Amino acid sequence: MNTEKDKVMDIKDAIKKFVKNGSHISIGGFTLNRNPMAAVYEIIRQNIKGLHLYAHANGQAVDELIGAGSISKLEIAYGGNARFAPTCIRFKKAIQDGKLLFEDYTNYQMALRFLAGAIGVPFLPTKSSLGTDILNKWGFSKDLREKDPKIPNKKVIVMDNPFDSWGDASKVVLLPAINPDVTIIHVQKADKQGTVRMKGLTFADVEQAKSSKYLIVTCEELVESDELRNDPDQNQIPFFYVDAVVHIPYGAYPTACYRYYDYDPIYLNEYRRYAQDDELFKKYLDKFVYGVKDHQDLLNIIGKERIEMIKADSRTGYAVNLDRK
Amino acid sequence: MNTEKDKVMDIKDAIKKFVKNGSHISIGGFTLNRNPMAAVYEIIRQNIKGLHLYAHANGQAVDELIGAGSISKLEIAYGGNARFAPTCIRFKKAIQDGKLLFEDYTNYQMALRFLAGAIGVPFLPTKSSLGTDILNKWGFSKDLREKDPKIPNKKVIVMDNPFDSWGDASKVVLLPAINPDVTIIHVQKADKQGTVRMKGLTFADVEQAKSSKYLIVTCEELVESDELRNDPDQNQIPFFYVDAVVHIPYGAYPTACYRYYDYDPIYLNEYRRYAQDDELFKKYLDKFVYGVKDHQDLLNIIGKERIEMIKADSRTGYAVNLDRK
Amino acid sequence: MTEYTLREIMTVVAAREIKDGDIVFCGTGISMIAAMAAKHINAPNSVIFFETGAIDSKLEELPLTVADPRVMYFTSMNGGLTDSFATMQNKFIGKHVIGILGAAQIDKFGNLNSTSIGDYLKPKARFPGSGGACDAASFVNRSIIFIQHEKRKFVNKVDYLTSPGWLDGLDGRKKAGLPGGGPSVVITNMAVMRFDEKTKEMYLSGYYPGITPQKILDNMGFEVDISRAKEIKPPSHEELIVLREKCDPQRLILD
Amino acid sequence: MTEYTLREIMTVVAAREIKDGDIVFCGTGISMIAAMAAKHINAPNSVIFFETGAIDSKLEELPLTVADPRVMYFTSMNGGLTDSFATMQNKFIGKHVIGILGAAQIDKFGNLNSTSIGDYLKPKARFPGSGGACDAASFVNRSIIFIQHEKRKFVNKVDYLTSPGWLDGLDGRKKAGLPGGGPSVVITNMAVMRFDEKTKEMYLSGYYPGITPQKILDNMGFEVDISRAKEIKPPSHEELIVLREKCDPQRLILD
Repeated sequence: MNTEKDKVMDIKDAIKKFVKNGSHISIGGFTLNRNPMAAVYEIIRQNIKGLHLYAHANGQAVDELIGAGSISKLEIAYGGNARFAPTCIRFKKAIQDGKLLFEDYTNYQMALRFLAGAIGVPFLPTKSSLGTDILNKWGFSKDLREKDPKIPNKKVIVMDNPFDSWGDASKVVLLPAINPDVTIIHVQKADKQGTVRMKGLTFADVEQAKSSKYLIVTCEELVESDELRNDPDQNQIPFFYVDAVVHIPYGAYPTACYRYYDYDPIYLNEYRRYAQDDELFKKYLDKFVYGVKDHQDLLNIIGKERIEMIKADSRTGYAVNLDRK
Repeated sequence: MNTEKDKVMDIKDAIKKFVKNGSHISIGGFTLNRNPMAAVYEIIRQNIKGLHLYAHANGQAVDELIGAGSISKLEIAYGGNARFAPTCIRFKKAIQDGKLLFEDYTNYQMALRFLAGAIGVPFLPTKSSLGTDILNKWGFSKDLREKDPKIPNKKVIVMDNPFDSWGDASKVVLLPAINPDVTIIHVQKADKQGTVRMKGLTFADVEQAKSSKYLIVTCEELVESDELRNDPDQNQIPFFYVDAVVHIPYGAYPTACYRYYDYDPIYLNEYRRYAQDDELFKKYLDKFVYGVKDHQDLLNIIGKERIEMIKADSRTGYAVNLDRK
Repeated sequence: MTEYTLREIMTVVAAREIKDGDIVFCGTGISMIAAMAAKHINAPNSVIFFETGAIDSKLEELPLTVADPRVMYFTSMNGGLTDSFATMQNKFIGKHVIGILGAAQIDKFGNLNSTSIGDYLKPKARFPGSGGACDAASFVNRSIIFIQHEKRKFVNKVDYLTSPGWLDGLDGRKKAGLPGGGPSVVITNMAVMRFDEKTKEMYLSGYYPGITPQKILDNMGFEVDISRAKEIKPPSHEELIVLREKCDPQRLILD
Repeated sequence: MTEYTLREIMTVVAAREIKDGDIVFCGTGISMIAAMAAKHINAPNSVIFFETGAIDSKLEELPLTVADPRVMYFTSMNGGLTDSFATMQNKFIGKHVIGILGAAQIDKFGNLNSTSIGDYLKPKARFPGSGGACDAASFVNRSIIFIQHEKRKFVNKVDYLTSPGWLDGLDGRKKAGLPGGGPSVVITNMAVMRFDEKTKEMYLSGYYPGITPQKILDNMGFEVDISRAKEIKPPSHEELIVLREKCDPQRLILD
């Protein structure tokens, strides 16, 4: 929440100001699309630890944060990244090794939990997951729930429909709201004040953004307000939700940003190889995250040719005929 | 629900096919904006009676439907139309005369009830109206609620927060979903298949549309699918929700349609004078509704000069300097 | 001193209540002009938004309703009802929202009736109903109420409690489960009333030049404390210029 | 007869399950190709949509995930997660949606595990988790399940019930409060299984040319009725052409 006119900041400052050890955070995007990677790499570089991460199917960013040891608690619906990682590799390892407190929901449920937080209600109902282990198996202990005021007292609640059979429902599942300390999203366009315009699918970014105490927006293009306000029907987040606007071209790289660039299959395949092994993964971090001073530096390592290769075609919004093997 | 490729229909046929005596209906728009007036006038002309109308602040259309005696039951949040009718006149009269079964909610609550219907849950929660007579005073009798399966068993339910104080809430109000038989909205653009693009505010049109068994869309422009699909981020309703697409330029007249035309202050002032008196109101209906064979005929009576007067300015989307006294 | 009308002083007094950085939930009529005036005068960074979903509209012309096409121009975003009300219910944003409300009846705790007089099912007088007023009054932390100073409007008990004020006073709102704060000020054609910090009972805070506290009491259906009342500073020349030239040059609302 | 791979016959068999007018909830991988193939072959008016919010995408290239930018092109609408899942939960639309799901384990009632094997908190094997699978399996009226035919995958009891099938059979779904119907078909690398209309227990409905029902049983952790089984019609030349040339010319998924 901030009504100021100019919220433009450097990514280093934005992360330092809003993301603390132990913060509850959420990140935008879905699997290999529009993950706020520049911000994620900066979190890793700043060595911020003990984060509680709320994720639906946020993909690449989740895996890198887990791999770097930034996350201590995770609420998640899906840890996969297409054929590059049918199950996200560092996520899989961390859970199998018992190194992560985690709790499973579904994608819709996580989206609804962000929505509940965004609209200021303690819960939202759904019919999804009745009869399943999503309801039965809780990841966070009763003790943790009692001790930590930032975790709801119950994972979910099944309730009989108080309106009898109204809405063709006998029961509903109530899902507790999420209000992260910080949400970070990467978008196509923003102005200095924070009005946001995304292109293509919005995933759950809008709900995540509005549910959060602080909101960092990284953007491909920092544009004049006039451009966004001349057709405000196309904007998705009003400026007062936004606390920091950071201009980072290719800020979602190596994930995609619709109408700007595609995901980089070479990077993601390489990442898979590094991620398979603990020692190799350290090398990955040393080379691609700790070893670069900022996101532009990473792009420099990748090189112009690769960046050119993933450039979006203006008709379709993705890189036509990109070799994605 | 309909996946066919071509749903274009005449308004007469669309109303005849989907709106029956006793249907539960909802209409789009807000006060003097984007009311589906051509469809409303057709309902009146077809002498359809006993409708159950779900309204938030739908304004002009509500008042005309009530005045024409089409409505027997009304769930509503607001019956006013700006300075043209601080309280809608026929609405006020019908209630004061005890001629209408009605029940009051708030605008947010009606919007949430449509949303609940749209997303397929029996209720949605809010903190709005705790401690007020919105909760205490019910318009529909217990007997009616028991007899009529299309009315929920309870107007609202107040529930203690089952997640303790999670979300800073001790209590919530649960609102029963609405699933109308038919919703009618008027939009700026649609294609034959029913993909919809509105400009300006969407009010609760999207939620009303998706909550409904059948959906009639009237539109200013019937455009090629390519135009809408080349930038689908701007579309609000996917085609399969739509059952009929009706092309009626000025279909919201005398209410406004953003970027196309403004509301007509002359018509609305005249309407107010007719509406004040029962006999005069009959004359109004005879002249402007029953006396014309279709919406184009009404526009002919109004005349080109008036239509030109309310034409939207291309920069602002409304009629700049329109005399609105 | 510049001449001014009652509607003008009411509007100016309301505008003065809006703080820089406030997000203003705006109704129709006089409340819209007050919010517009505040942006021009004392709260340039305040944000006007409408329940219909328009955020920070560029109001080149005065909208006649919250659904007027004039609210849709050059906004930060055009959404819908579910967006706008959720903005007020949002735990972070809601705290910064100030509501402006009107009503047909008010009681000493600032509870409002905009639904009906008499029996609910067959009333003597029917009004438009809540619209978004009850929602705003439920959610926001501060609100400004506009009402005419008449005995039949300031009543011991409202016929229908449409929008929650401080309910039965003290911690009534908290007990009911309401999130926001109650009304902060009532602006009438004679006076400005506020609410005691502890009891939440209405008291006379200020009266317009030429109006006596006794006249104000004579026009109310219940007694209020007048010991804290002071004369209100009339609209300045600058305030009036803004109102007349920038906010409502057509005098669509001010007349 | 044209040569074909197992993945190809599985895809074609799934495509045949999609009826014209169906709205297809599509996952990643093979299910996407099946849905694309159906549109080209037997269900031209079916609609593909993705949980990420893309409705009726024009898939000029094969998306690798439901969030691939390729799903965003030339849709009827680009929305988000709350839109897409609500479409399935919607009482009118949901009835016309068919889901395509995968899993690591399945039991005889079609309940699926895509979460983990072993202890939930410290599993032997962790999979991605539900994603939108549990949501789709909860909401839609019919669903197609893809799974490899292996003993460790066809189990008496799934280690974690991620996505509801017919639960404990009979009216198990109704008792649990689930709206939609359960799975209608399971497509493996050997066979097609369906569910008894009354008991909701899995039975062998068809086997691929060259596979015997006994071999199928040998690769399952539980017994099923094989008395209703017939040999499955292999993919036609036309079906294969569509698969190979229109759906996955790069063989991103088919290999």
